[in-house]
Amino acid sequence: MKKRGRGVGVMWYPTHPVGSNPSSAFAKINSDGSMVVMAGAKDVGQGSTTVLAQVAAACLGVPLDWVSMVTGDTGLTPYDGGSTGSRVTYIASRAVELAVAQAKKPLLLVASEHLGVPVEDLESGDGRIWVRSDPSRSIGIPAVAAECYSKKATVPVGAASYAAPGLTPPDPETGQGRSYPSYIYATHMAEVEVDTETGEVEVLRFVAAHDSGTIINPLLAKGQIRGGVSMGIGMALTEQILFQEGRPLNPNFMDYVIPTAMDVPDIEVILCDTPDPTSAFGVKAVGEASVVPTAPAIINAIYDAVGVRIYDLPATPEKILHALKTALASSEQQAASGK
Amino acid sequence: MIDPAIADHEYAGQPRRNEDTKGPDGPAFVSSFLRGDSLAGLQEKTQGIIGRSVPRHDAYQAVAGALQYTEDLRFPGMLHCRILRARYPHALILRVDTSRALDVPGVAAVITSRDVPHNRLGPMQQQHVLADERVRYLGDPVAAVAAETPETALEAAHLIEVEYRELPAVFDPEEALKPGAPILHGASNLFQRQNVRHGNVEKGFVESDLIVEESFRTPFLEHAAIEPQVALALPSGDGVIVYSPSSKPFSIQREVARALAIRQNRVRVIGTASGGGFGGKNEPILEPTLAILALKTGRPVRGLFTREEEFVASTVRHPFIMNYRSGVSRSGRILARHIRLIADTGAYPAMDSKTGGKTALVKGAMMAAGPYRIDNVLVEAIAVYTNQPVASNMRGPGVPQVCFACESHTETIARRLGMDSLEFRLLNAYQEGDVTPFGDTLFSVGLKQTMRQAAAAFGWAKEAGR
Amino acid sequence: MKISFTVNGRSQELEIRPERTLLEVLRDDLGLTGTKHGCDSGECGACTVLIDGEPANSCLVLTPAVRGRHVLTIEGLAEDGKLHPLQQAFIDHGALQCGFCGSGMILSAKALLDRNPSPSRAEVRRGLAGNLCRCSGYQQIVDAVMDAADRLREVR
Amino acid sequence: MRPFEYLIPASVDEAITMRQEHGDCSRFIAGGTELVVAMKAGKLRVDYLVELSRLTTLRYLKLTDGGLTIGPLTTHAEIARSPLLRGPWLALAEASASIREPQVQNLGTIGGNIAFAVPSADTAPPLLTFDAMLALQGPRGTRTVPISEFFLAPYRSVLGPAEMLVEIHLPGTGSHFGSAFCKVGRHHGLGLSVVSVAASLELEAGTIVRARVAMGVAAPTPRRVVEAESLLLGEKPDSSLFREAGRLVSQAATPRAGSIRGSPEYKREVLPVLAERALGLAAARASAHAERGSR
Repeated sequence: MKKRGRGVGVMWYPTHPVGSNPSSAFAKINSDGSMVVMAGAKDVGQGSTTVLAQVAAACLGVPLDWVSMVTGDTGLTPYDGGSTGSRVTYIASRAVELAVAQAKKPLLLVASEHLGVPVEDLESGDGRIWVRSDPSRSIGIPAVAAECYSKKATVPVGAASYAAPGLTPPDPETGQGRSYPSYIYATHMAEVEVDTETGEVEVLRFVAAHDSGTIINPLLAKGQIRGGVSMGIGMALTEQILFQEGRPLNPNFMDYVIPTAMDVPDIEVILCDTPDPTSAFGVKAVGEASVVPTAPAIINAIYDAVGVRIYDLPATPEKILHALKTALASSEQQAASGK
Repeated sequence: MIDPAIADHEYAGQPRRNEDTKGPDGPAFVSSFLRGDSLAGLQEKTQGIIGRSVPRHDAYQAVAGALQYTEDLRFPGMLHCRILRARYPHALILRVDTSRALDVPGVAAVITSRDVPHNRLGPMQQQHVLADERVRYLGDPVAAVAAETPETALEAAHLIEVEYRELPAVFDPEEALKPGAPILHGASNLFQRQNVRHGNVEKGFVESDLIVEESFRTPFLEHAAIEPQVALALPSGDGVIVYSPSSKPFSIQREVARALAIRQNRVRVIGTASGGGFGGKNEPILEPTLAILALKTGRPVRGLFTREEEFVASTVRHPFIMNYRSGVSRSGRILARHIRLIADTGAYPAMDSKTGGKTALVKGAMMAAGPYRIDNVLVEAIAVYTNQPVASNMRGPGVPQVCFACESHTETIARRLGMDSLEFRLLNAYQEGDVTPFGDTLFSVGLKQTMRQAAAAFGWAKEAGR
Repeated sequence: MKISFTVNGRSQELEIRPERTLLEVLRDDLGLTGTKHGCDSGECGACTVLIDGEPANSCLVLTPAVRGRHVLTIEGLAEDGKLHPLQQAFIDHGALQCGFCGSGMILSAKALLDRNPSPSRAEVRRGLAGNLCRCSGYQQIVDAVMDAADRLREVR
Repeated sequence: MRPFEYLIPASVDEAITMRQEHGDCSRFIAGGTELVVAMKAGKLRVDYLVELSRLTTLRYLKLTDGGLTIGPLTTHAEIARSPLLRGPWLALAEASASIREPQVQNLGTIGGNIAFAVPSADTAPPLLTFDAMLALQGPRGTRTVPISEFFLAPYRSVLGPAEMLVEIHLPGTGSHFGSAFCKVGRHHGLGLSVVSVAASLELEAGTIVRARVAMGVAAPTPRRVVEAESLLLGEKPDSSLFREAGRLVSQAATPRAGSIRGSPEYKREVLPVLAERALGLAAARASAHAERGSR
């Protein structure tokens, strides 16, 4: 018989690894107003290079295709703590924002001369710098950039480093301290179908709602969340390295079973942005958290379907069937002793 | 001034770097400005950049098969590295004889711990580039070969003679803590402790109407990126250039420089397109060995793990043994939670630099009580050595484990109370201004929104109480 | 031994050892590194190429076995510099993250659409079952294939 | 991979002669999906490979005298898609379609699946229920062996040195015949088999007149369960009958202990379920075919 059940899992997760963890970036604005940003942050598939380019373009006020990125090269880019701990968007965005702001200063000075207002009264966007109180008075970024190179002593470059301030490692005895700057939150809901005779589980439906702060790029964020859920489905149902005396018995994809396209349902992702006041544009983090509450949502759905709880992952068909038999035996025993 | 490293590198026939410099829109990129467009049309392109779904910067190259990953880089004269690993999960190394391996035609170099200038890695300096006196798990590297082909390197690695004295080994963290257990490091297999204390759990349990206790376990997991561990080192002037898909190129630079006993300016790590990381490509488990071989042979050397090596010798996710005990009031408030965690860190501490390999347990302990207001919390967490692969950071280190336990346990409590799963969680969930068990005051808390919006999309209420 | 076959429409004649797999020859001899090397045992699908239009794991194929056959790799999919609709759809839907599974995934999808121009989502998932992806959760890949199917039907 | 010579025969006879010449250190290669993996892992020492994949005369599916003959070089994908397998022999198409991923289905052949004698060969249980006859050709001529006598042990069969599987023949069936294949696999009944059951039933006036039940990965080799077949014979299809037959299947199983893919206890638990499901499907299909036949 096949039985369906629904389960929920919620989670919180820090936007940052434990301890101080800086990012840094260089920005240089070319004489045509385009820009190269050199950031230490390494894109390992999560999309950080694209996201940092979006941040840089927004900060200067130019189209995305005016920005080029050089990333993750210790010979060309300044330090970054790396793509770990869900930290890159949260920390490196600020470093890029600060570097671009510094590079932009000479442009603003030139614009201020032309427009006859102090730098503080200027804003940039749409490839221009304009007077805040009168946006019709403006000058193109390419023109001011060119002038920085042709007439001024200062070319537009910026360098910045950023780390979340005031973090201290937790006391090992009490946990007290300020370990993390802020947190993200998520709720996962799963519907599963359990074959009560073979113990096989199919995940039919999945919803993942994440508060990851301001989302720079929803396409990439959703993709990353779906990938995390997929990994969580593997963790819940199939994945484990089996060891015998320290030797892995299943060191291959035949027997270390990660989900295929048939094992993962469509996943409805909901982005509940709660902007973070401590970061550039209110960003938080996406990366790791997407795997966190998936397994319990599925395990709870299995419980809802067939009334047995799996206490040790993964919930293989064999474990589920065994739990069902044990539950049946004990309920029969109870019934017998009750009589 | 021309960077000598770059100049050298181009001379060596530098392949095209990943196409970062082509800009986010790939080769379709032709600046509208360069086409002579006026700035007037830019408004649409610049407004809403934050929040815009643009494809990855390298998507065009990726779908065209043109994105160069580390294994796609080719250099003239490139050698292939193969690492010989421990024969026993725990043993003393008495003798290593590489002479037969060196005799194999096509072998350019064979190195052992004696060839490593500074043979210690990581912030704790507990791991080695190549094992010197002792191996502690089957993935421990003992020697490395550089040869003309991967097959020759493998053949030569098999001919390295290593004499061991086998030591008793331990594979279970609870066994590892018992008196008389084989000790991996120092005086005890206890690597790390992280507690969280908040309020008074005993008092909380006394006040509780219902107390629920459950235990949970999770296994070793592998990151299982489709691209295995891979890196390439080539000699460059008085230093070395390393191509690596690592998630932490600066940490690789530091570790390579230290292992070679040279200054960091002589090591350039060029981050290559990564075929998947998830924390599995954080640690210098290949690059220092390749750098030493490159300097010894004067030739580029590539290292590439087999899929089997990924499971034997790359890092894995910590297994956790978790005991949860919670007290609740009849009305559904969680009054006390006592959590005990045992994490298996494997043969060595992870090499994450900021915490000295302690991240997974710290994060696990801190997040263990869940996103709930609980006045009395006690978390007692330890990490323990065993003769198994090194557990390190994998996507949310420590937290998927404790979330599995916490949320399963929370569900059990809701059911015992006869409350709806979501309603019980909403009743206890963190909101703006709540203080965590470790003293943080929370802000921008979107937790309840995620619960409500997920429930609406899922149709949770509609079917509740079936 | 001497082996002749066609790769991306161009005939190749190579003198190679028979134990070389098609994957090795494509990558090392022909420089077609778009075909990826993931597990070396036919389990991950990263090395998928089309042999006479059918997807196969090139790590399991000894090169002599393809003599006289037509091999299509990812490098041969775009025509005259214009991306195949599948490639464009993979970009548009953010189907790839690290991208390492992409070449094999796209070629499996092409074989699927060649055989079945209007697949259901379930059929797409079945057709891609031999291509592991660890990043994406597959959904945006399925979206891309469904979208490409639409675009291809319009072209027809 | 270790170096070897790759020999290309022009005919079956030449292929056999090549194997004869090179003896123990030679192997036939068809799709290579098992062989190449084993060779890469160093589990198999081969000095000469004799290629079969281009012997196109061995790649066919055709109806003969109400029966079906299958060339051993027919791929799993071809079998899974063949219209000739929509009727009585559907279990074979189901088994072939369940073999791992499309890439392997395109390369792997039914002949390789049988001849390599892997315990998890999915095509074996259906062929066992069809009483398939295997034509084997060797240096001393051709012989025919029922598939029930073919497998000896894991990776071992009655194939002699230089002998090859040249044809698989499925005898004709009555019109009221149905079959089914059910398995627990890695991905919802697909992928590597944990355990499997095939069943075929022939009905006459609603009574079972021929029954075959075979199991895969439940004993050292794929095998029939005669006890269950005898129970079914002469009875009317019925779920309690099938459950009892399933119990006998489970009783007959001797699964290997220590497999990481499924414990003997688990396999014994699910064998009755798979048997009951396969028998139920086979019976339903037999009746459906009967109805279609009578129209």
